[in-house]
Amino acid sequence: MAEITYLEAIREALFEEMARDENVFCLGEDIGAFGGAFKVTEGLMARFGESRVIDTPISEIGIVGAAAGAAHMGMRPVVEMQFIDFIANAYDILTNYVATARYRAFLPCPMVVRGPSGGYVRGGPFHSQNPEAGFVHTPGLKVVYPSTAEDAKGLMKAAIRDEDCVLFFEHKYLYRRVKGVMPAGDHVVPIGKARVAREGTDVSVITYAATVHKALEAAEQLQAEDGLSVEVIDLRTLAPLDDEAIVATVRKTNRVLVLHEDTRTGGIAGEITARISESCFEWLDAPVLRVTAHDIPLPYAPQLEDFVLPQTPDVVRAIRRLAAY
Amino acid sequence: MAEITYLEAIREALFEEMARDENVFCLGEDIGAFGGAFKVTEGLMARFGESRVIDTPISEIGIVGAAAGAAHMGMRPVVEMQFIDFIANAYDILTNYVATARYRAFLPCPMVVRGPSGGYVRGGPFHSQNPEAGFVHTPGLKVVYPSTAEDAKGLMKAAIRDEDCVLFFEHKYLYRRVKGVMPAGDHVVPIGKARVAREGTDVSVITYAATVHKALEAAEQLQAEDGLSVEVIDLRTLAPLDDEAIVATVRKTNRVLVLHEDTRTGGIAGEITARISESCFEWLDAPVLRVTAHDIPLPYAPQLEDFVLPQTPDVVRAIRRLAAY
Amino acid sequence: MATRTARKGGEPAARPSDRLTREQKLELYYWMRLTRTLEERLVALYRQTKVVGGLFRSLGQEADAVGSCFALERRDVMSPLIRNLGAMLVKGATPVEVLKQYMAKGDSPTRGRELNIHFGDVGAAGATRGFLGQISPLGDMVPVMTGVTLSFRMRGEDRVGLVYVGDGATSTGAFHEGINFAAVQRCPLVVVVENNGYAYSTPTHKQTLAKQFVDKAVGYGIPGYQADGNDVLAVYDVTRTAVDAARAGGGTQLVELMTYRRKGHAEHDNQSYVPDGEIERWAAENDPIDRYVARLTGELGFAAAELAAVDERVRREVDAATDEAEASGFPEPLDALLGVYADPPAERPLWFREGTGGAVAASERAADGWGVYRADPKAGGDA
Amino acid sequence: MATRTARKGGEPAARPSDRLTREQKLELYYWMRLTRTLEERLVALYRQTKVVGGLFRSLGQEADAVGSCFALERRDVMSPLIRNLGAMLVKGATPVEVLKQYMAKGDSPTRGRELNIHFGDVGAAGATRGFLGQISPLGDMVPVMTGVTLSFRMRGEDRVGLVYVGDGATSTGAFHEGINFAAVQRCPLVVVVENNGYAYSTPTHKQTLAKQFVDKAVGYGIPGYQADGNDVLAVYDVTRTAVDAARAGGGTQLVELMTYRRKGHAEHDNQSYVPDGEIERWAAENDPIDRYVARLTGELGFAAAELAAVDERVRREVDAATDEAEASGFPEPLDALLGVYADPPAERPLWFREGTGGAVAASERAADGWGVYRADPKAGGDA
Ligand SMILES: Cc1ncc(C[n+]2csc(CCOP(=O)(O)OP(=O)(O)O)c2C)c(N)n1
Ligand SMILES: Cc1ncc(C[n+]2csc(CCOP(=O)(O)OP(=O)(O)O)c2C)c(N)n1
Ligand SMILES: [Mg+2]
Ligand SMILES: [Mg+2]
Repeated sequence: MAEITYLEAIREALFEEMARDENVFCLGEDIGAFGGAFKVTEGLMARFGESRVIDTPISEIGIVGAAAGAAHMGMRPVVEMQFIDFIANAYDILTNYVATARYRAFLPCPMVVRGPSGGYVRGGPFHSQNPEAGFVHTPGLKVVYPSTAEDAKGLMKAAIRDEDCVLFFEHKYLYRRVKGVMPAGDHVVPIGKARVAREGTDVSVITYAATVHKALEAAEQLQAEDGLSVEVIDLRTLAPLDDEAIVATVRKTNRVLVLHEDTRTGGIAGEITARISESCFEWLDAPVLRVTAHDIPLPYAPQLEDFVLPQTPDVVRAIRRLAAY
Repeated sequence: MAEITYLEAIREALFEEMARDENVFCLGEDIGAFGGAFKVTEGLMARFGESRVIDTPISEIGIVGAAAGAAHMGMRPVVEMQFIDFIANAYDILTNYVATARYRAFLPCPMVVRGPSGGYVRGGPFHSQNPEAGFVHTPGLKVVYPSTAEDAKGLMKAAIRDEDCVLFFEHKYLYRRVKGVMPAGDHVVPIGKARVAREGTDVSVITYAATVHKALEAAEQLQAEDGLSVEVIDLRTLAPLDDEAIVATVRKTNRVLVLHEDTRTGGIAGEITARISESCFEWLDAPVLRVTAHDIPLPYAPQLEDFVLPQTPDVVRAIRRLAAY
Repeated sequence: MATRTARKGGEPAARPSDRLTREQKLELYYWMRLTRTLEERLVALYRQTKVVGGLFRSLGQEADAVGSCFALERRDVMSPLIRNLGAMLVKGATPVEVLKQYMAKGDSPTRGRELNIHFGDVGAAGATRGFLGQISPLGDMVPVMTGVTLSFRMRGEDRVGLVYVGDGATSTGAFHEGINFAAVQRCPLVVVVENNGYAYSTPTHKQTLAKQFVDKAVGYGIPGYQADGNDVLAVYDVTRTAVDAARAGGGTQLVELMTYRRKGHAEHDNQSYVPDGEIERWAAENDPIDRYVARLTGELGFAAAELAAVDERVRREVDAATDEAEASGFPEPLDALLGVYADPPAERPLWFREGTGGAVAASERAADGWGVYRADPKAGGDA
Repeated sequence: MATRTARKGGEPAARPSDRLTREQKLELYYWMRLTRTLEERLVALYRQTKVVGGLFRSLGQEADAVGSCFALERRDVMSPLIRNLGAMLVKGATPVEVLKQYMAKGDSPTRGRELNIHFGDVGAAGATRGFLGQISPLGDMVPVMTGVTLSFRMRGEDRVGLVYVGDGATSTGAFHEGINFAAVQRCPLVVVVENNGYAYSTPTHKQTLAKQFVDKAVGYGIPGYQADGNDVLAVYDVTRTAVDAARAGGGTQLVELMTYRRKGHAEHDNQSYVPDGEIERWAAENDPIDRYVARLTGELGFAAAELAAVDERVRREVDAATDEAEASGFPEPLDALLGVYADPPAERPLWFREGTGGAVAASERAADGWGVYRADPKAGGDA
């Protein structure tokens, strides 16, 4: 089997699900003939036609709302945000309408909202965001953010089949940099299950998306330079969080670093820390530490962006501190 | 000096600031002749005229955006959300435009967005929200949420004078239930400073807004029934958090409960727990625990709302557990 | 795209209402009367503090809600707003459902989760009555209905959608994005703007500078219609024309109904902002029920006794519904935990919550500490 | 409210452009040429990978940006979009600022924080050049400009605002809420819709069913105008008319300029979605600079040498600006920490960040642990 990129893996999932279930359809800005700003949906319109791959006006409220309405009627819409940053425009309809539909009105609302997310690409403050915190906070939504090509495909298929709304964040830095060989057959990765990206015994790093790769780099370096055994947990799903996986790694290493690319204050590292405090207080040999972005709108210049976002040396430094505690 | 309500205290602050500075003006839905859904702005239009108390169309994006534009030009707009729940509609323009204006464009954006917030009033899922988490997460915004009439007035005055955008959450359960005597003169309460609402030595409760009163009730009961000395910290400002006050109380009691009315996952209790873990790990004699709402859109029926929101007996139970740890 | 103003233009050659049967004409009266009587009952219950939250009236607007919804088939989907009780009744909502909702009963359509007429019944054609549960943020139902009707178009179903918005709600971004997207997609959607003169306390001239809402149609490239919202047959005619056009593949349609909100925004609102005499004038001269009664008993040849019989039937039905609603119980707290997601089907009660019995006890014994209870919320009695 | 279509109606009696001096007419040519030459320079720098992010062109739209902004006074405030480089230059932005922005230099107008032409200079009349730094989410600048112009009205200042939106951006809720609120408040705001046929790859007929964007004016109850966006004098005339109306108390105005985007959305876009020959036709038949050159040298009696002198001046200015921009340095990382808030004026570097020198060292010695550094980020050298 040939390797394909993270981006191609997502496209493959879309193709397979649209072929499997005629209720699946895509909508978004420029996703049709153009194939989307990042070409994720390239070829979909040619294969499935204009009525199942819909180019929309620039209307994030309109698109998300329309997806919800179609979902109520048994369709399975997959919405593209041209950049995930623009999901902010749909915050009301996602958190107030979509997230509550099942609870308040017993209305199924199976839909996916997906889009290129994250930084490290010189995208500036409005093309680099990681908006997961505001949605992990919303009961009724699920949130997924894969770090590997295999998971990107398998989680996308799970998201499309899920009975509720799944926000699917795709890391644009990984789109073409990360590759994998897809497992044969109907490859579905369950939502809500974390993955041990690297086994280790001394310190745990709990993370997701692009920073999984920073954690793995740091782990390599620390193995080589310090002889430290670092475990890396890739959360994959942010809502619901996989409490069991978190508890398991804390009990194993007793030292935890939570790492994310999002800004620090109010980012989901806080939630994870609170859960660890509640569930594993006596298992901790050191404080739970966080490596995150600075609390700053992400600047554009490489020198500034690199300073604001977490980097591999930051992870190394933090793990050393934890190990020495 | 006569006692006035929390609501009247806010109105008094608006009157005083509009009288003090002709650049201050109010805008929002039905705030003029009608005085607003809760009558917070009653009398303002009669006193200051239609051009400084502007009834707007139902356009939260439009209102918040217009406030930002006016703020750039040296005005000091105070925006009312008829219910704070509708701030979700302005999420993009608040987090992307307003919050970043100073950083990305060196544009001052001194403005206040205020509105009735919170539950315990049978308002159902769209008239009871506590949306602070999504904004505390946004660098560039300040967030205030008072629990007393004195603070409501003093913080509103500080918010209007602040050089940046302050989100001012007013708890509608407290509007007419909480009263206070306003300090004489120009009563301004600084943003960013917590308040020790009750001194204690055994367990700390860190909280804000309506649940301050639940914490105080619980503290009374535990003093009487268990002889426990409970310290209650009223954060008052949620962004920026008062780290010093948090550290001080943790070092004093070594046992901490974080209490908030907002839902649990992704609520700001997580952030506070992480900061305590980072700053005070060795000072903790027990895990940091959280009492919060269940992760559920807030239902309407009293039996359900009361079940979902945190209540005084929950706080009692949690403190007992911490004390016994 | 021409703006067809039913009110201003000459009478159309054949009005859809000409095809209504005698029974259907009486039915229109029944729905309007039922709306008004049910609301009056709600006022009584509100004064007895049996209504938990606010109470919203459609007094004087019954014709606009009833006449417009009457233009739909059962298979069609309608999205109401707070003042569309009449439309919901026409679409099959029952008085007892409405009463239980307002009283937050455990067996209300939303089991006490949502307030007043925020409930729905929607799904495959035939299987449901076809009305959608609204949410409070105004305008949001427009894009949702765009999606509902997009699904009709995609599946080739012979179904139409109808969504109501107030004069105030037209100012929202959601309205704009939803109607524009529906127009471009040629969704079979009728957008009804109920221009009742006010949005809460805000008069229409503070909401928009447009002379009339129907003028917005041209900016979306869709047909626009306007009618006297207090003339139930005119409302039916104009909406039916728009519905037929949408059904025939004519895409999205905008209908403006001119009416007047005689009560406050909600029961607590004293309407101090309304010019003197305005309400009284509308009540005296332009009550939609009075007008229809005059027409029924005049031009249309109904006997007063026929109408009295309807009134009597309505009274009986509302009485019976009230008895039933009053007798039913309040929700069980643990029911709050069910169904935020399809999977998991239930949230767990939090550990500090007393009174959840076995769930809490089991958690206290559990080795893994302080977090969320893992036990089945249904298990066990009270602690 | 009448829709005045400058293009379609007969020539107005006296055109504002008739009052332009000979120098001003040449100036219009200068701004268009400067826009084009500067963008060509940016393309060269982009190919040398000296531009950090994407590059956005306004090729073929220079007349619409330049002619419209030329209708403003210095005290007025203009809010540009990505394709309004020409308008920014007219309003006083300099080539060196633009080049430094694109190259993310430390002394660029945003010190490397924001990309391309996302920068501004706005404040009290006279003190600033009066253009606003845009953000990416489309439509948001409309309500912001509503507020800017509301402040003019409230203070009785003789100032007007002008905001650009693309055909695509008209579909956003922000556009709708902003223009509607401005209309009701009679803000002195001119909303210019640049209809260039595409929003990224999306042709206008997928954006709206409206025949023309000027049709939206009536739905907001405001005057609407339309002009040939590739005729710089026609653009000036229509915008000047709208600006004068706004300045005279006529409230909000909508201007649609018909133009064509000859380059892709950004430099990477291969325009595969454009019908064959369309771009070439516009380039050959409807280039705004070619058209104006023909007019200048024909009807308006300018000598070819006069234009050549402008071209030469532009080349020199762009060369000088390029040299200056290339010579300047990149931002210092610690500068990223300054000015998220007025108070505190700086964020603290996080403890795990190596290379922040004294700040980190001080924090490591600090008793209070593991959190955020409390030291002054400016203190100390590298660790
Ligand atoms: C987005 C949003 N903003 C504000 C409100 C508060 N609100 C509820 S009803 C109402 C007035 C609605 O007026 P209109 O649309 O004309 O409907 P009517 O009540 O007249 O039927 C307002 C402002 C809301 N529900 N949603
Ligand atoms: C709210 C929002 N959604 C999506 C985008 C992504 N986007 C950037 S430019 C663009 C097309 C803009 O088209 P138009 O408004 O016609 O302007 P033009 O580029 O033609 O000048 C899109 C979709 C955005 N910037 N903002
Ligand atoms: Mg109304
Ligand atoms: Mg365009």
